[in-house]
Amino acid sequence: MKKWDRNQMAARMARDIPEGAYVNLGIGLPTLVADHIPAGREVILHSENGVLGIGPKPPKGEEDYDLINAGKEAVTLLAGGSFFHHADSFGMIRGQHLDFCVLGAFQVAINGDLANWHTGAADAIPAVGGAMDLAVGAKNVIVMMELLTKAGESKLVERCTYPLTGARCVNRVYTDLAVFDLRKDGVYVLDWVEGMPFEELQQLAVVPLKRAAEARTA
Amino acid sequence: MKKWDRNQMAARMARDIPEGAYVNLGIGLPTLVADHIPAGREVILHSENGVLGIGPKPPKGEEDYDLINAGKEAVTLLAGGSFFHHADSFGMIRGQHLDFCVLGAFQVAINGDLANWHTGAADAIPAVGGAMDLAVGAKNVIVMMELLTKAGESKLVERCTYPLTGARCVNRVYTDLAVFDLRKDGVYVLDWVEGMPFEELQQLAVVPLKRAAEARTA
Amino acid sequence: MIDKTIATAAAAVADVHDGATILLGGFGTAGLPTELTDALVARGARELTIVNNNAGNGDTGLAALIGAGCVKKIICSFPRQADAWHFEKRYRAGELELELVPQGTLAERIRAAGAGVGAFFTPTAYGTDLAKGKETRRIGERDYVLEMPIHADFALIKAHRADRWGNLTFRMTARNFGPIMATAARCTIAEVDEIVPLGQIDPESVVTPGIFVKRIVRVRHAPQSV
Amino acid sequence: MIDKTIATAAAAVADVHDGATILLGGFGTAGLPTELTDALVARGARELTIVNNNAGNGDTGLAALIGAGCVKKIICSFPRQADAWHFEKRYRAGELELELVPQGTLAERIRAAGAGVGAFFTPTAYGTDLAKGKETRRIGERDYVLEMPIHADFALIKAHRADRWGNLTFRMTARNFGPIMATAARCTIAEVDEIVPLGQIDPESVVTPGIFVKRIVRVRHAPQSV
Repeated sequence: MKKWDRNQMAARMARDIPEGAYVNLGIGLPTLVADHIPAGREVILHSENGVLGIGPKPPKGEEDYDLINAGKEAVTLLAGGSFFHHADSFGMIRGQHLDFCVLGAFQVAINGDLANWHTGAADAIPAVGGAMDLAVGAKNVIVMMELLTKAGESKLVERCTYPLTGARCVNRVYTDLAVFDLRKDGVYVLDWVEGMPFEELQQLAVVPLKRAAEARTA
Repeated sequence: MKKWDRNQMAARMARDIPEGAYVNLGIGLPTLVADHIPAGREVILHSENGVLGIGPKPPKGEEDYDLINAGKEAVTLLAGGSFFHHADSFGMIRGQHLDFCVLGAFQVAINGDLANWHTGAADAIPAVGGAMDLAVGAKNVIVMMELLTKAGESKLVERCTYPLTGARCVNRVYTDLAVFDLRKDGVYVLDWVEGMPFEELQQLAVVPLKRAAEARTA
Repeated sequence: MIDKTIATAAAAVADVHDGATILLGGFGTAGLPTELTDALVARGARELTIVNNNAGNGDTGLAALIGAGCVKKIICSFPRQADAWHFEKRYRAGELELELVPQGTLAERIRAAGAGVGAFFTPTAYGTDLAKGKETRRIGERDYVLEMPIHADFALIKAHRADRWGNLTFRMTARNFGPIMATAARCTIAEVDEIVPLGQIDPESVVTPGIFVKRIVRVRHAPQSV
Repeated sequence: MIDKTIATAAAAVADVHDGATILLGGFGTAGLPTELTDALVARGARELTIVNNNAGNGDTGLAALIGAGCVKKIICSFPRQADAWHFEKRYRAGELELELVPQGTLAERIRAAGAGVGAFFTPTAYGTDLAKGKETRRIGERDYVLEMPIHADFALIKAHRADRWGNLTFRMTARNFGPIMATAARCTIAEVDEIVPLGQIDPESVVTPGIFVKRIVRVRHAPQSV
């Protein structure tokens, strides 16, 4: 059994974004999704600092830091892109106009609760950014994360112990071991790494898993 | 004694608008104010349908009905003008960014209550437009009206009998007989037509009047 | 390839269903989506709720829709016009419900729907008959009325230029309700004077980003003056 | 003749008083009014409340203002940064109050102040620690938190072009908070790359109409890349 690496996770997620979708990619791992959109498929990327139609990174030396994404990295604009101010940008988010947002997470609960903004440590400087807006706003709230912590504990949990970013908001979780669909009647596995028996995945994830009807068999 | 005509009323009002003021002029009599802004004084006219910097009427035959004011008359745009949508336009109004709005009225009460949208007649089709937004929004809510109804009753009243457009919102009233400043401690007359004794004005207006310290003497 | 172009106005409104709530752009003749409105009359869906600044006048456009008996309710700020006879006749006959909303509150309620705001307090109409029965609150030194968003199934608007992603620009005061209505409907349909290649609209000057627009239709008639 | 041009950044912020609430534009380095911020540090007003997306980083700009002990409170969405040491030191010492607000709620609260909205219900942060103690309400099928506007005495923003009436355009994502902050302060001051003759900004492309702007200052340094 070989875990999916970061690019494989991003590619697996990108595969599920249909042509014409409006997508916000969070900082870090989710940003990689942009590089794996299948060729010829038009997907329109949004960044909450006020831009739609983000293109590839600019060549080195051609960065213009008036054109950045939410991670404050220099980006480019595709033909058809547009700029708008923060209230309009978050109106798009909160008003449920984005088809997908892809976020990292500390924990996701089986009811869709998301914890990704604060470890709850007493001395941590709290910082939230746009995470809570995205969590309530996008039509599909997607999480990308490694399934297990470094200590080997599942980040897919019965109930979040970290402070919540949003309640009952996550639809789907892409991990390095499997893809989980969070439904009203439980957590469905859509796909998992080759060579791993479903039972082993179940043991690692701890929370009760079901095989989706459309899932491949291991 | 000779009443001020409509142009004299408009000129009297226009005199009190300082350079650089942002002004919304209502339909009808208030629209005339635009023609009487003293030469060389820059005043920026707003119309609630989404334009700042309205210029004079277009020459006949050059009307473009994509460029209209709130009265749906063709207008022109000055250099420096701008267009914006209705939410932004009424944000300007409600957010107290306009220095003046000038409205017509059925009645104004001495506490500043304004009635200008509905006669209260049971069979009338009600219609409000932007009057209520302007009434609460402009820094100075100015009324221009004839002081008396056709039946000779004062439209400056102790208490409005017509349905209100806004409560305690009017600052000043320009009429064909006098200019009234509505203050917390009473109605002050700033100016009145030549040849009319103050006592006669008081009789016509009915509500108790005071002479403003800065008023000219008759 | 994304292409939101629809060949005809009729095709663009073909799925407007009975009972739909429709945001209809325009103030005066500026920004009225006349071809989409004509197509809506032809479509013949019934029991519609229409949101527009006015209530139609003359015999065309919204007035024709009312005349055809398609409209159950109008939400507007200014239904009274000398030639608003179709509205007036049905309103007086009790066949047409009217919800009268101050113009700025109408705009803000539409904007709230598009921006995911659940409700908001506005000072407009406080202390007037139009606030009767509504929740009020004193905040700071001003009194406010609580107002609810106006969500819609469809928005029919008129824009000037579009590209295949649905980005829009408008012409002067024809902008009026278009940009906010585009945000507040599940399906926004824009009729436009011109469809230009992607990238020809300056990204700094896009007024309505394509994310808010599902369908664009090029008008057949010439714009009134360009 | 209206002319909102001020000769220097120092003159533009000369009346910023102790205890003022200041909206400070920018996200990343895009849209940061660096010369106005430097002038504000030099001005030395104390007990300021600063509203910005972040809490300063490095040793310049907002960080310098904090370092100089001018700031009493920060309202922001994301104070945590590797080099936000000025903020961190004073925050941990209890010398600096922090009001943490989700980014979209921050934007909407500023927009509400500018648009005369008294308060609004937002779904953001419902059920989280950032909604603790706040009024909530279920409206339709969503739960909301009541949020208040953020009014300010001054807004300091960075724009691209201006004319003497104060009309503004912005450069790409440097637009960010500028247009909404401009609406929410009693006195909005914009530093700009260029002041052009009246009429040279396309009226369809004005992002911030001059009504929201009291003062414009042309920056002395060259823009980072045009």
